[in-house]
Amino acid sequence: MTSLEWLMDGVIMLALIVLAIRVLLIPDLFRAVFLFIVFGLLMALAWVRLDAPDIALAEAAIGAGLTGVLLLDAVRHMHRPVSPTTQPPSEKEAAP
Amino acid sequence: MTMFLAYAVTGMIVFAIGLYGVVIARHLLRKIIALNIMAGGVFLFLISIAARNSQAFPDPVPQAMLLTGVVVALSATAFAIALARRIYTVTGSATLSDGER
Amino acid sequence: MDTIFPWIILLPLTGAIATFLVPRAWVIRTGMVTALLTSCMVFAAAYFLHQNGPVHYAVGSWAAPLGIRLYLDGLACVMLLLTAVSGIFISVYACEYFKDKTSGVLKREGIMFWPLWLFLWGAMNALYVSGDLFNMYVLLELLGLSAVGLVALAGTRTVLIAGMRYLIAAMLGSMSYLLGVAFLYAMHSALDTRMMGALIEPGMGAAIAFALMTIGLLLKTALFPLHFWLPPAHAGSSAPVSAILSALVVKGSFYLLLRLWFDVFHNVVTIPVGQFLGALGALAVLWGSIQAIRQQRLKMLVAYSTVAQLGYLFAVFPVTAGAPPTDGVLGQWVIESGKGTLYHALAHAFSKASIFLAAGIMVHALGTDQLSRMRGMAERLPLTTFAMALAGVSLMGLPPSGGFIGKWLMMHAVLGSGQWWWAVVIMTGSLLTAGYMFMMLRQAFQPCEDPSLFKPVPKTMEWAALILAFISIGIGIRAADVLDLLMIGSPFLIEPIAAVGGAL
Amino acid sequence: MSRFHWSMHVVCATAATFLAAVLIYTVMTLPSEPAGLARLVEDFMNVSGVEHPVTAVLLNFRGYDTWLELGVLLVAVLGMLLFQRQNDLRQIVRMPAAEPVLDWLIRLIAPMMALVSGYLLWMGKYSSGGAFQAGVVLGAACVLLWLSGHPSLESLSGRVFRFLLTVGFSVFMIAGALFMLSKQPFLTYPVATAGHWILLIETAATFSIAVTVAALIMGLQPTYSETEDQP
Repeated sequence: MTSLEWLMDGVIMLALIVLAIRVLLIPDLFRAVFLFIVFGLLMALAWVRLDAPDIALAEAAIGAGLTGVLLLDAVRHMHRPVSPTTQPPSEKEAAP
Repeated sequence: MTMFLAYAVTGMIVFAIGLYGVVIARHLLRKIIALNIMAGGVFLFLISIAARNSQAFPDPVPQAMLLTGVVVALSATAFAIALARRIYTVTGSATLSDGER
Repeated sequence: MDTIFPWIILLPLTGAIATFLVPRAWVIRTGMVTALLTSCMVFAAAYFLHQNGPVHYAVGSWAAPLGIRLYLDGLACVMLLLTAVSGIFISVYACEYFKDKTSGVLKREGIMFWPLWLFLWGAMNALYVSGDLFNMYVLLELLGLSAVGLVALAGTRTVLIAGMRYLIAAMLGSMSYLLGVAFLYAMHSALDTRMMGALIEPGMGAAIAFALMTIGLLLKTALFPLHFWLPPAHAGSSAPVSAILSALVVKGSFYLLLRLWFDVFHNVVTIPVGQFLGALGALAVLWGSIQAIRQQRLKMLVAYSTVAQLGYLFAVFPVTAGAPPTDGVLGQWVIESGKGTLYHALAHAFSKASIFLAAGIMVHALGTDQLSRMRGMAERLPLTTFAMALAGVSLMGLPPSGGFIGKWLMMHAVLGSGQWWWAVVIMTGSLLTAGYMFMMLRQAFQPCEDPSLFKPVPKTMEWAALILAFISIGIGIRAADVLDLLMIGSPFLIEPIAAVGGAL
Repeated sequence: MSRFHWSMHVVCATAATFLAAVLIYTVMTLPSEPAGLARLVEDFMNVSGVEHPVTAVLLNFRGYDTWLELGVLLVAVLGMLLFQRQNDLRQIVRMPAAEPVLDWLIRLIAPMMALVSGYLLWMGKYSSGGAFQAGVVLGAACVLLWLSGHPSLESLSGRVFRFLLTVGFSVFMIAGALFMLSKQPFLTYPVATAGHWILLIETAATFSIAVTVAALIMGLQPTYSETEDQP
């Protein structure tokens, strides 16, 4: 294991842990979902490092992509007041 | 300290963080995100098991388990998000308001 | 036998697809035909099992370490019969329950009920015969999702919140179980239960895997400290769904715990672990019964009664953990307590399903399940009250009911193996069960002031509840041959089981 | 963050770190050079009908798991339809027609994505790829078409939509049950034509995964009868 590889793995691992903590503690929900998508992509990168490319492809597509889209869509809709009038999503701070 | 061990340890830490997140979060979407992080931790551990032995190709059985696990976790998350949105539409609040558990 | 075996799983799942695809008018017919066919298949499997013993079935004809092995023995067969018999009567009940009172047309929930219920039934049947650890994880998830779908069927506020809480608990349980399976695979590179049982040796890894998998399954069985999600989910959902959840779904994860304890972790478990699980069971019995007595609504009372009755099932673990494999005498008590636990599960399933169906009839007739409003039910709804009384007899454990046989075997085993304190718990639990059962029946036998309150109720619903109650009494009378069926393939042996080897 | 008392945070944090420490210690004790099933899979590869080990394990050796997993996906869509009180996607509001540049781009990309999806499906036999990756790419194409105002899943009739949802699960089951007629255990493919059967099952699975993925996203969008939908 060359030191360069160790450096890269170290960065990925550290980023995964820090991102996991940040996602849970960040107050704004939108940013939390974006960070979660980045977390999913980093997870896919880690799997490529552990030589499982096809599973990494599936994880990136399903984990980061699809779950991220569903969460983003849910956050956007959950900001609206219950009766979906046409006014844009109110900027009131989402329940933390 | 082989690569497998490093990633397995990261997986365990991420699992614990996810579990902490599920208990602490009050907003339903945060609980769902925390559940996914927990699942990510378990899957990282599974993948590092597959990469342990250094033959020609990694052990395909944990990878197959993983792909099945990812799709099962996806469908559970999609189900939870649909239910959370239904709760938001019906009750107007995105938390399990009456009594938090 | 090999031709019948997979049809137990294929039929309900085919029926689930069919009820999802057919137009509205055909949903009930397709659902009922599937339910009947599945039950016939299960009875046929039981008959074949009785003829030529337990069956190992390799899916895709791949041997165990690589492929998935299914295994049918007495224990699995009894659970299959439990699901089939209560499933039939719950399905008959559901046909009437979801019909709109005025127009008689199937309500929206009625359409969605059938695919989810048949998926759940197929997942239960597959779970009982599964012999592969990861396969059990996928089936647990399938079971959990369809159960949560059924809970949230009515779409009201309480039901949705209860469903969400149940879903989060189920997902936490599945993740913890999956991590346990991952640890086991990391250590022994096998996923088959029998093979793992032979390979496993006590150590830190095995202990952690055991703890994770047990906590996951306890969360899904809703044992005492982890039962928070059960009462609102079981009480809030519609009557046939509560019957399905209380009688069938919680028993699935308990069955897995039993399988893991006897097949996989038999030489990893220690006496304190058994005592700990027994203590949790005892706390569940006492706390659940006390909570049940304090309830004002019938369905909440019955839901807390489920939490309590589940506690009894855990009496088998302290007896088993105490018995070293080589000791023949103690081994005999283990088999006795295993029989007791299974019989209690069987009797509880039928009587609890019957009471929840009766509670559904009460809500159907009176519009509410407040205990105080139950006045005069005995006069106006004689069949329903009779069903409740019979089911109460079985829950309390009065002879000759199935519940009595279960409690008798458990007491016999517990006293025989020298752990007398569990007997005290079983006795007080029965007393408390009698308490809330008579509390419920006393209300029903009050004189009725205003007969006009009671709306007419379809007869099939009342007969479905009554027949289930008769069955829970009947299995007490026909205990001998049910126990013979249970002991085929000797499921409760505790000496290390030889690796799968020759059977394939 | 959450309105819990700070002591709850501290308690949960210490519990989580203790759990992590225990798990890490256990991971340290795991054997680093285990047997693993890689060699066993290698021995049976020639019989499995595909070259790529993961696809072989997924669809042949442990095909039962993958079949049940398609069932789990189906129950997820069933749940979504139940909560949205719909039977299909016909009620979903179609997006307004996109401006010409996006419209032209989508006309170019959508067939490309279908091509990539077919490629991934075909490559599943030889290298990384397979039903799930192909299905997700095809599903993304459907969502893109819907977003840009083109007719997509919401133009399907209820029956066709529901049939497409269940086609993957049913084809897998029928193919598996077919061989039981010749006294073989469930899901046993004849060795000679195993590859073709797996390809057939994967194609059906790709379609139903694509429709499921698109339905999970589009199903939650506002519908025409949103106002009537209020409880």
